[in-house]
Amino acid sequence: MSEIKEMVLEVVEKIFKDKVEKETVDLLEENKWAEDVWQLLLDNELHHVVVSEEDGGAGGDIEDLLALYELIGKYAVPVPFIEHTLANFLLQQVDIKGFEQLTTYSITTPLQLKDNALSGTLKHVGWAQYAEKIVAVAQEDAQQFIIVADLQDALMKNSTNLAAEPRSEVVFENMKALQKVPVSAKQYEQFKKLVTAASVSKMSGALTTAFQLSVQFSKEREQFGRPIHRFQLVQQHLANMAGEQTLMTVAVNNIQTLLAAGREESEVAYARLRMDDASRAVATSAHQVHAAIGVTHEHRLHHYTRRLWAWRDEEFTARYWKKQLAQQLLETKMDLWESITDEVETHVHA
Amino acid sequence: MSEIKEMVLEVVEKIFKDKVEKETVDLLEENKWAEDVWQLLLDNELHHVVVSEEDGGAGGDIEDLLALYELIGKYAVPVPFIEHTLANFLLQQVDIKGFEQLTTYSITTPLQLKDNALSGTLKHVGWAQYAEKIVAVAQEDAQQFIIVADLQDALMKNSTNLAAEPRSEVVFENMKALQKVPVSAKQYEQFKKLVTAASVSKMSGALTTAFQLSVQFSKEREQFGRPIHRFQLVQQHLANMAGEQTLMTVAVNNIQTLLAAGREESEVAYARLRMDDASRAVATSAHQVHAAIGVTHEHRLHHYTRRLWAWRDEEFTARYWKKQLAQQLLETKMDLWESITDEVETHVHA
Amino acid sequence: MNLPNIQFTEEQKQFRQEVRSFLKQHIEKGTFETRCDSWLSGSDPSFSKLVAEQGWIGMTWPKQYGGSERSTIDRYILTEEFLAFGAPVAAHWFADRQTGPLLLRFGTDYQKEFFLPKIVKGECFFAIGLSEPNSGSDLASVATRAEKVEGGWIVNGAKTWSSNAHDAHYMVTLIRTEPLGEKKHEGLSQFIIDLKGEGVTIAPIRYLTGEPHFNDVYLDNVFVPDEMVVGTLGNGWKQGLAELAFERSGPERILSTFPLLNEVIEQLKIKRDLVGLEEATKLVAELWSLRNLSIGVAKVLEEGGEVAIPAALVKSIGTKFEQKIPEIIRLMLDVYPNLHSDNRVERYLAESILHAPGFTIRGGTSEVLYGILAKGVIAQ
Amino acid sequence: MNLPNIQFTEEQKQFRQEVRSFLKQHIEKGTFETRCDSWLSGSDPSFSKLVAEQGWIGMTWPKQYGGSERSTIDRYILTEEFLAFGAPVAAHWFADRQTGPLLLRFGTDYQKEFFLPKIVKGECFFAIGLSEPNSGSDLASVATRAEKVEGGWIVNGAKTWSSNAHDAHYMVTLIRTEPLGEKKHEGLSQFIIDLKGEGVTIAPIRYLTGEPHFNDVYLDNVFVPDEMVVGTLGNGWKQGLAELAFERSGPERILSTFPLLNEVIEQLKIKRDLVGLEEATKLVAELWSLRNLSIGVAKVLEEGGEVAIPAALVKSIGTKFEQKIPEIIRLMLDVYPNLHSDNRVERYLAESILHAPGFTIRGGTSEVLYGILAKGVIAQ
Repeated sequence: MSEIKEMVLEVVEKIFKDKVEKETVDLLEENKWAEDVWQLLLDNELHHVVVSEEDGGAGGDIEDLLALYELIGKYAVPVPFIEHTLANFLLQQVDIKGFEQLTTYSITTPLQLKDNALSGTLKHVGWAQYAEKIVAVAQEDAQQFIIVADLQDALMKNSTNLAAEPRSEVVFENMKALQKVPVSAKQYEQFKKLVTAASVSKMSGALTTAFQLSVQFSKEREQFGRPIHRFQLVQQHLANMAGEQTLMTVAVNNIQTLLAAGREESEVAYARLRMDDASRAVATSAHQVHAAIGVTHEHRLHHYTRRLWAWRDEEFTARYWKKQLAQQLLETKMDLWESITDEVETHVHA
Repeated sequence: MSEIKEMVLEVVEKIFKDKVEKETVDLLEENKWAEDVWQLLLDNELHHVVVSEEDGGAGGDIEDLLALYELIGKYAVPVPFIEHTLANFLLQQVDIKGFEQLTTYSITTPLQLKDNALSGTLKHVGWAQYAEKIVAVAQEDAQQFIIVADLQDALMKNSTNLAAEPRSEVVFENMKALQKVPVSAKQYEQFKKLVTAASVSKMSGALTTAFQLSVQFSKEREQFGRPIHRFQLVQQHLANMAGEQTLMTVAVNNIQTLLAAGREESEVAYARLRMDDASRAVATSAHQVHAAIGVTHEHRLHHYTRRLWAWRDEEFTARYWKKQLAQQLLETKMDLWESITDEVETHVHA
Repeated sequence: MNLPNIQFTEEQKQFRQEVRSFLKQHIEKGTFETRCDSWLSGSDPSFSKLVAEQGWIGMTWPKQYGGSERSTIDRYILTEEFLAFGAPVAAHWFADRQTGPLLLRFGTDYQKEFFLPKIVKGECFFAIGLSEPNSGSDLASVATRAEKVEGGWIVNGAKTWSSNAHDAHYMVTLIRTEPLGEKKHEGLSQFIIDLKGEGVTIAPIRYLTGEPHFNDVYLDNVFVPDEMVVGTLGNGWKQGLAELAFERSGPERILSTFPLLNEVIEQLKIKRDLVGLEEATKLVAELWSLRNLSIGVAKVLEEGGEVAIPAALVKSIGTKFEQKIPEIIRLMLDVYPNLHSDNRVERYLAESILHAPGFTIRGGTSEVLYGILAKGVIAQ
Repeated sequence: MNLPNIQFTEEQKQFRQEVRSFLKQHIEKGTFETRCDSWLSGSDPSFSKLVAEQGWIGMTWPKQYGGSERSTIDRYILTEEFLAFGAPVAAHWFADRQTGPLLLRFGTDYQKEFFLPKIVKGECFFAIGLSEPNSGSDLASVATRAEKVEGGWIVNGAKTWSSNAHDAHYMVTLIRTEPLGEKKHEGLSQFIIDLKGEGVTIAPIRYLTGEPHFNDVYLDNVFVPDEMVVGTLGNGWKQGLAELAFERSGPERILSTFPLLNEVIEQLKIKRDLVGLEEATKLVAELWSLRNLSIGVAKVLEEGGEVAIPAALVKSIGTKFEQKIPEIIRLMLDVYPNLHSDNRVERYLAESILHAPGFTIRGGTSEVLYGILAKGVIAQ
């Protein structure tokens, strides 16, 4: 963990606690977003946390960044913080300097590149309708590149995900790539993991809040003359949620450390798979505990459960990683126990 | 339903209630079995229930027989009743007169037939170590036959299933087929369904007892000063078991009627698939309700749960039928709703 | 527990085809779009009018009130087809499922003559006023009260979670007509309240999708004439219980997400994805067994038998099944849930995911049902 | 809730290899056969002796008592390897996991000097006497009582579910030493009872497989000298609670059926069955996340931190995981569970299915854990 982590997290959590009300999150449903919170994050240089100190940043690492993404999920903050900082972090990995203009990314499907012209369709791109630049992957013959493009050149069809967050289909027809840097298959794999780690981190945050809201509700709500947390069936929900929440907090902590140390092997994939189950279990139990009140728009719970439902089917899903992991299992000569306990071997990635 | 059904069921249930104690079921673990109960069944001509009246039987139908199999499961009766009567019923379908000598069957894997000589291995054959004859399927070139063979000619390796019921590996090396009748692929398919319906019926019986024992236990057992059925978490187990038990009773009733009426299409497969889940759910909940007492050999519960665990992996399993049903879904032109609601179409069987 | 084993007759199969071709025709004409959970969230009074024209509202009721005196099984078939095709039948749903049977059993001649023909014509919709802001699963803790006045009652209080009250004309409302005594289930009565009347305020509660769905209904000195009391004064709780078997055992507790399952199997067939189809067969088998149970309960209900426990079983297991469908299906294929997609699987998946939390809450939470079921089992 | 994030050091990895090659060697030599759930059902005193010779019993204990003062993490690694290879370590299990730490914390010098070196040498096994015939999950309802006499106590009563008491030399026994008062948790004490002593009768209770496993231990006027009282008189309940975190958070709550999972994955690899392997990855991911949690708890325990709640989480989730493994695996391939098969998958599957019901019962039922966890969560 970088030294700045705790301090930064404290500052940011305070900002979110103060500024992100239920109504702030509701903004998305009216096609607005929390521009004031975004401005505060910029004013506090939080978009520069992982920019190196020589480039004027705070010199943090991926662990710091992912911890911030957990907070974005924990407060359901409707700002393009993850998109912008992760896009810039990806660029940083290939020695391209980040942008101050709002940038997003989409690396799920490579675009086609020919003579510096980009073609293809990127689906469900986060916050593209507000961003100016996009970081993507493009393919020319057998070579893959990280590219940067201008979004005003692209055709865009705006929509939202299940949580009303902006998602766009972005179509490139022979558009110019502003920059391009070749990347190896291994680097691309690494980028997929970073994106997935970001996703798992924000899900962990949302999951924590869904759990905490349920604990809170179970203390306040009375039925048949006593607080509902006194009923065994509610206790079962709380116990199960506590388990999922703790497991995922530990898992996310683990992958953050491993990524920062450059020692990650399959752990991001494991965490993503496990998160699929955890998010379902927590969303289901949280709603069951809240009963009818929890399915109203008036209550905050859905801001977190809808995010869990939306995020689990975006970018590199559990289904994607399951196939990757199965391929690895098939190819390794070690048995399962050796694979799990041996942290040295570099796994073969399909 | 044949008219004799209710009367016969009543008689048999009385026999089982009177004669099948826990110690009777325990006999299997000492390599003995309930020969006295078997003799009573013979004395009451119960092995002739589906033999036609002109052949001296009771003229019952498959519905009657399957209902008796439910009782065998319900009381965990350690006798080769299902094996013997089903073997003879299969023979009856191809106009071979049944045997009085103890007969078993195994149609899961066809033997090889050449110039009237049988070769091959039958695995996990029920009660083969006590039986004299076996009904099996054999293949010569592209043609399948129902065959009868003498068990004293075969090599046998005796073992037991998870419930200590006798199961043998039976090896034929150029043994003589006593009888053979060619069967069509459709007939063979029908035999698979009969065998599966028998299995689902006995499982339904065992499942009912596992459930009833749990209800009983929850009334008698006290914890923290009150009967345990007053605790919500025990109520949840009871409610879930009641659901599974009712679902399966209705399902088994349904396939019995359909088979007797010759209107079965995919229902046996559906029931078998659903039974896989039901038996797991009930066995798990029944043990959880009984806690430590239920995992002792002294308590009766394991006679029923071990049967559920053993039977679900014998003969034509849920895994087998899942593949058959998937193939049917693929081949039919109807959509799912049409398939489910249209009871006329003859499904294509793979 | 056992239940009768129903095989449909030729006439019943033919009726199913009749309903099906009506629905397919209207989908083709664009009258409605298939949606998951449309029976409760798809209120469309003009579609209800079309259904009424077919004679399909109150179809089991006596002819003297405009019904067709058809069997419960016919109604079951009708309902199944509505659900399988995701038709927007929410507007007339409660009047057809609950209010009609309630009035036929407990209503006065005046009430039957006044309401039933209107309901049958698709001109009169009902809502249910049961829950209150603080009651939750403790439905008997009713605080809405009525005071006797000349010719009727003055009602004050509030009801909540009243589905479609914003489209309904009347609400069958559970009200405390005697002071709260030892037993909170006693002293309750059922009133029919005119939702357009004076003192009634309907405040929509938005569902988590943002759509209006249920409502708070505030009752401020609302006058209810004596002839709008249903059945016996003080007997409201028991009368309400009688409705529960109808409410809990129907195909709407199994099929809310069926359009998704149906569509996905079509997609898997096109892709010739046997692994996916194998996975799907488990859901089909589960559907088959639940359907047997639910139809068996319908049959017993028709014959006037006691089905409180099996009806609660249908609700408890069926709603978990319909809740599970989207969760299993999303793992079977690469699909992005999207309420506004042109791709049917994406759209049905989004509808199913967002509506699923309600399935195991509305009409009796699973937790409450476990208690009811366990007590039933222990009493046997 | 968060827990530390452990990465093993090079020394720790080397130690793991050392244990592993010891176990592989003994499997090859036929000293033992891998079995599922062998940590509790596989009692083999001669194997325990071999383990002791390696210095692997009481390895974290002070050198003055024969221990090696190694870290909790080393012991964690050792235990994991025993479990992964299904080694028969049940004979010394309770002495190593519970009695040693109990005596180190609460025991007298005499007790430490008398018992610990013997345990370390694999010559002294312990059983636990906690449950009673009618106590069930209500562990504090202890009826076994002691009366003070000159130089000691006379104990009468019965304990049950005492695993491996038939192989053990002593039993740490919870006994009522004061009359039952208002609070049943008070007035309880822990005695060490010599199982070979006069008045002690051990009656095996067969497990459902027919194998001896737990025991009833009847205590009929058994004399227990004063020096065999552990810790403070009347403080037995609290002392016992302190053991629970050790009992609930270990890898034995995750890995009881691991040999089955490991073997199945090898089989799927041989068949190149990618669909099966995909299904298996979900179990691997679950194992990975549970293991992080369990190791984190071990670390906090080592540092003396409070881990009652996360330990209960490990037990609650971990035992469901190990219970689920056979249920998922049997659907992944055609396999016939058989205790006596030559095929390892068939054998491990049979062992796993038959032992699985106990996982969520022993050491605190899941139902009891939910209550503990919910209270912990609410109190935060």
